[in-house]
Amino acid sequence: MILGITAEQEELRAAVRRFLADRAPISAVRTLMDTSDGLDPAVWRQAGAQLGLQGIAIPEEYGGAGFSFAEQAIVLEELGAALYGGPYLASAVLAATALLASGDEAARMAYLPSIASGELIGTLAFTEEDGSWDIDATRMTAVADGHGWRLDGRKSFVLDGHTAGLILAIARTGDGLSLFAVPADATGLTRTALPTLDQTRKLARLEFASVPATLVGAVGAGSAVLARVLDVAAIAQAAEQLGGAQRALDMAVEYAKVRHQFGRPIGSFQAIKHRCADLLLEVESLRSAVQYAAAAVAENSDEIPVVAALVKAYASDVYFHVAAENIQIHGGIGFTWEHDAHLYFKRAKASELFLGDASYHREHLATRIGL
Amino acid sequence: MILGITAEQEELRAAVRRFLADRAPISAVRTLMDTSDGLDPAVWRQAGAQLGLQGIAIPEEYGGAGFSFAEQAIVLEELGAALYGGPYLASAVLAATALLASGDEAARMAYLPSIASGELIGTLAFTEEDGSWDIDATRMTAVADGHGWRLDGRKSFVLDGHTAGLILAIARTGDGLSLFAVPADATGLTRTALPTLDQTRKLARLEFASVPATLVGAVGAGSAVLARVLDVAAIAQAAEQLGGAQRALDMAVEYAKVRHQFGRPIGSFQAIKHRCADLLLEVESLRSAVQYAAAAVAENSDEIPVVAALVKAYASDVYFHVAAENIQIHGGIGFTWEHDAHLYFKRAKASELFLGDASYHREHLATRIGL
Amino acid sequence: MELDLGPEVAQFRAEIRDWIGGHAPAGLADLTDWNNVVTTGGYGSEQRAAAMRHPSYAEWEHELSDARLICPQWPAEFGGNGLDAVRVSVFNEELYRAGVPRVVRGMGESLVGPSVIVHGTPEQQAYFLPRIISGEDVYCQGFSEPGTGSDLAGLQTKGEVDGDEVVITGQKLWTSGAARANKMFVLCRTDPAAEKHAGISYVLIDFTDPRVSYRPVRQLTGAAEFCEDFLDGVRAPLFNVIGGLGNGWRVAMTTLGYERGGSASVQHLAYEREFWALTETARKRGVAADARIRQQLAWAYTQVEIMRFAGLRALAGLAQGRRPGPEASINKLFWSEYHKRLGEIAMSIEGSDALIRPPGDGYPTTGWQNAFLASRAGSIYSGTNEIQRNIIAERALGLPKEPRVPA
Amino acid sequence: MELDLGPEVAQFRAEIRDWIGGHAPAGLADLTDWNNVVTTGGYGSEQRAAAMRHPSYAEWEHELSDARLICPQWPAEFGGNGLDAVRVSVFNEELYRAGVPRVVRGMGESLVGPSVIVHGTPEQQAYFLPRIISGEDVYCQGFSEPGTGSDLAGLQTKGEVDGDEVVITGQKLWTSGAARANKMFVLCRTDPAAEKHAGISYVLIDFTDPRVSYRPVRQLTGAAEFCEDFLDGVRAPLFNVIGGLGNGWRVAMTTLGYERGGSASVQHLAYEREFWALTETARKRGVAADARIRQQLAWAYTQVEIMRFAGLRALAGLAQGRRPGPEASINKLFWSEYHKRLGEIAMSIEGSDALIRPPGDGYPTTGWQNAFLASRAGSIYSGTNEIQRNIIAERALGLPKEPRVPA
Repeated sequence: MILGITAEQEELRAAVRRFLADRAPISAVRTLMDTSDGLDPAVWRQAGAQLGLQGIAIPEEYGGAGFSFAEQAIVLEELGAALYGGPYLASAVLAATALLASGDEAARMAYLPSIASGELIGTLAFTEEDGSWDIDATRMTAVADGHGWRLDGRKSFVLDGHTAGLILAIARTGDGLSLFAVPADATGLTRTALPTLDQTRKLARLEFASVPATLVGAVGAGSAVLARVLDVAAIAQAAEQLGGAQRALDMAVEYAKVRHQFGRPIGSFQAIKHRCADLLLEVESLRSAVQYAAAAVAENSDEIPVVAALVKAYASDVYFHVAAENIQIHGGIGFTWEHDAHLYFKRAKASELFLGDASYHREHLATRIGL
Repeated sequence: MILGITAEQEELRAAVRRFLADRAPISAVRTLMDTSDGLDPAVWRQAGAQLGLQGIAIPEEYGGAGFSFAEQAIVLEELGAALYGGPYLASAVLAATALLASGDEAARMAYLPSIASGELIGTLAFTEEDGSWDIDATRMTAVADGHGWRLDGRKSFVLDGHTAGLILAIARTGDGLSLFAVPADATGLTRTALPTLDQTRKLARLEFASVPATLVGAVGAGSAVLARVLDVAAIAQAAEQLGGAQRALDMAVEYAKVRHQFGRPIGSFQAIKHRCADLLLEVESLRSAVQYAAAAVAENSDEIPVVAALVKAYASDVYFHVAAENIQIHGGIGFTWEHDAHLYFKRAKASELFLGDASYHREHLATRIGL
Repeated sequence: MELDLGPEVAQFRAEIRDWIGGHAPAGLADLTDWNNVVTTGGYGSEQRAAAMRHPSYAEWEHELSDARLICPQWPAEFGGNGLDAVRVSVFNEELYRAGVPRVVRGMGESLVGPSVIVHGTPEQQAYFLPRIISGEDVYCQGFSEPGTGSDLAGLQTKGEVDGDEVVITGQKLWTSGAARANKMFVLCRTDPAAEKHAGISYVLIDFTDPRVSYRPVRQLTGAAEFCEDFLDGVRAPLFNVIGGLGNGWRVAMTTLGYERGGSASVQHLAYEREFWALTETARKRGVAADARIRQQLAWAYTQVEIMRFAGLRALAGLAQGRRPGPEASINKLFWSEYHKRLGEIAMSIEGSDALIRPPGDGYPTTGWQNAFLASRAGSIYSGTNEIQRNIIAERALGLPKEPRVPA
Repeated sequence: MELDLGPEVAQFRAEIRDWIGGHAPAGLADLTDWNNVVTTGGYGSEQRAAAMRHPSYAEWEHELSDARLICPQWPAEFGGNGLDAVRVSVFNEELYRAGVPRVVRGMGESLVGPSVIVHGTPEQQAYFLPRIISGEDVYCQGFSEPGTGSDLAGLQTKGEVDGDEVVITGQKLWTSGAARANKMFVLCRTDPAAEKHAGISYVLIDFTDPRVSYRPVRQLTGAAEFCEDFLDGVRAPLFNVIGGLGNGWRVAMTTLGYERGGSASVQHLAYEREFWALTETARKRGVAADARIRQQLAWAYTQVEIMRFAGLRALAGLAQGRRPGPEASINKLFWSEYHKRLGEIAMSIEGSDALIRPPGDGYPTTGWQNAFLASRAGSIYSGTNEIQRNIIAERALGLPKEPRVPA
């Protein structure tokens, strides 16, 4: 296992950070968060064509850059730090991982190159209206007709579901859960953008009325694929959370140094100072956990299910804690719409709830370590 | 409902505090905690004969002083503050409440006057070796023979069980749980003192081998009696916890004022100062809750079951928190055997676990408010 | 259990209950959860506004006015009823029981009036107080500034004395109720050479003056309940300086001492209602049997009950003639920390649904989302919780102050 | 997953593994959970003592000595092996894998040696260092005093220069290992007129001197792992002053910088073992299915794993040539706060049984009771957690220091 950050990875991080500062600064995030798809297509294309971010962890035979998930985790961290609102997690993680995990060579060849380049936005539709993140909660049905399959049912909380060109959907067949591919313009598919608590992250509800779909991978293999995707997604989400937490902490510390009250920087008062120290402990601990988890994915280690549950639970607690304290340390100004603190706060809460909250993942963790 | 402290109650508090400072100071507590029964009989008799503490809430017709539980809560608070190790909770609360709740006039007349005067030490044996505080956990059996009843089984975690002259025991009959009276010298009864984490509070294991016993109250009425006793005991325990928490906070604050580091009293550092403020909030909140709960008992309100669970859970959290922080604020010296901080710390943990911990009582509370 | 406050208070309760029964317009009842506004900062202002729009409101206001039950805690000589804190609490409880709103005069009643009563000249008292009671003068507060959060005395707004006027220039922040106000009570620095706390004056200004402008500051909840105010040479007669020039800090501190009070025994009611609503939500979502959620709800119930117990205890103490101690700071710390946690519990219970807002322009939120977001302000405004902890530690525990830093 | 530290380290690992395989006496394996002593302060000293009593221990010591693997991190010129922190970690890991103890020289190895190496004269190095390696000199620490907890520089022990000797008088506290020591490294004030941090000297004294006395201080666990020491005019030659008179603060700080290191990748092992023991306890007690307990155990597992992850990351960083940052303080804060909580969780799982101690004289406790009680020391000794938070905030985050108070 390789841990620690190599010089190449530092370069990657710097390049992504520069790109985001230049092309997706917080002012752009604010503009896009008021739109329904939250996406600047030019920036998205540039991220794909110029930096190769979408395909960074996709193998070269499928048009990707063939780096490992350790590199993708760095990209995710920077995206999280910048509150980037485009469909990266949906397309480059959920959809790409599902296709890779499906073992379906034809589907991989069909979709991964354009996902890698950013031309195609994919997503995975698995959660339904009950909001459960459990694999078994799927009720949408897939029925084979003469030519292929038809999907009926509803999905909700679908990340960038209304923006994606390709929807990979989990549905129930007689032989168990299976994965299907549906193009965005399929007959019978209705997509509705949902207003989100975290406006920088877009969700949709999808209604399937006898929608024609292509099976991806084997019938009944959907549970295994979904399990894998959920684990990788949890780790990817944690990497984003790490980036956001680090940025929120930086904001708080910076403010504590310059804001004076009673003739002193507020950061010289232990009430603030010790709190920042505790937050640093948490962020550094999360960084260690994310690096390890990313290495686990990169090595396809059998530790993945355990570290996925562990790191998502921990990241959820840490990011929320930091983002909340960031508001408190800023005082009144931190409670305003104009200040960015609330954007991190809302992202922290939303990414805590997305894919299941800390308590949910700790329960998984308990099960997975044999409790 | 009368809330707040009257002038008479303040006098009572002052008298009890003076008495304890004089006759049961911490040096005496330390001496007695190394003995197996933890009791100075002279002090105990004086508390009964001179101050009437044991009978303070026992009605006058049974030889008590006929004050309310509000007054008894004040006594308990002071006993808790002084870490008094005698069998007050066992005799004046557990046993007295059980007798009063039993509705058995003969038993009341037989035992309460001598409990009130302190001549007789009573206790209630209900927990068994599995350590469960649930009413239904009782497995000890009572069987009627020609002349009376015989008890078989084991009790454990019995407060002052080896010191008491009268053991009131809960046992299972064909008609449900019932309450029985057993004199300490009964044939077939073996009593073993247990070494305790909190050496100032004594527990015993009792083995009953066909021990002759007298039924107290109706057959099958034991569940109701026990439920009542456990609620009152929880509130009484909370009053003790309040006293201990207040004293531990006083110790911490006092030390923070006099201990200098870096040329300043450590209490001028916000790390210490704000912690003390949070602790005061908790102790004051607990005081409000204990006063209300004591008033509920005094008025025999139907709120008792709810406030009992509530206040025991809260008191357990607060006392432990204060006692733990008291050690931290004292630094190295607070970790020594010679300093009293650990006596409060151990009492805090022991009284948290005794009668069920905070989580246990919160679960009860949830049920009792209809969740 | 109901508190026994002694026979005199019991008689007062009976009388005021009778009076309310005889005078409150039936139509007003249950229109307003009026006690929400007591502590949770803004949340509840819509209910109050709804009540004020009701046709019977004016009639009710008139009845209360005739009975001197507007600003009833003010001494009778200043137009009030001289009710002590216990009787104000009883009054509040009885209004709550009847389901009718108390007619309040906001900061004019709770802050400006007491300042004028304590520090004003007889002429100032005669002029300003009746206008507050009648509702003619509605005040907003001009204390905080962009550079002064916790450190209020660091304020920079200038007040230059020019003849018999003070000319005030500066920027104020976090003003609530600016749109409804026609007056503002301002702290400004009239003597820049004086020591930090000296040289500050407390001035009542005309908030409709053309040299006053303000703009709403949008909060993270999406609402804009506070304003930023620009005072650009606003003139006020020296008659409007309360307590004399350079004495403003003392006047303001007196004021703040009156900020909370009389609400002890009703404060918990809004939290209680909110708690039961959350348990209902938990039941509907099928998580009321989840041991983790049960623990959290039991914890929340405990906190709400403690607010009730503490309120009753405080009231009993007042009835026994005790001076209030650090209750105000403890109370503020308690409810604000509680409510943040409650918001988080609500989000846990809502789960995935908490990710989605209701449709509509702006940033509409569900009740639970709003509680979650709005709760973050509680530990900041009205003296941050860090400041409250300092106050508690120093005043109640006697811990030493932070040593002064040589400037 | 095993860390890839590059080919050179991999080769070192292979060699050291071979060497251990060829030289470690079989009988020693599994006798000692030697890595316990790394962080949990005292807890584990019995296992070490058991290992040291083993007949093969002396043989193993001899082998290590011949291979210069005692104090192996010391430069070769001073009798060590010049192992860097990465290789020390690998050495520790391989010893752990083989189940044999590392032979350590306590504070002589970790504190005194580095001080002498950095600040000593060649003559001092030649005299003191070999005696540490051979085990002839066993040191205990004389830093803390009754009046100096966090504020070490406030120490009062006097060191009067008398000819070519220093005469030391004062009281020291919290000395561990006093009974096994024949030497003590002492901080004393040789120039009372100098500024607080100046005027302190670092002196090595003979702890068997009749003018030294000590008595054990009993802790709340019932054990007495620390001593209180009385130095009553103890004489040491000026030769024993390290770094020169008045330079002791700098010498001590260098020392402290070396206090932790090389243990990054094995530190979690004791906690890991403890965690699994606790899950076993939970299972036996039938509470492993309780959602509340599961949450707590999952939390604890997370903390232990994070120690492992952080250790691996630190090691990888060292291998990549990064200088250590605030890891030591973060690590200390992390494990000590974790272990207090773990102790509380253990008490919850034990439930009523935690009320009862094992029979016996003194204050014997169960393993869980001891963990619960002993854990409270972690946030106090070796720099309180309050001090660690200051260090983290100032050094890692660049937050301003507490302003100096005018004396």
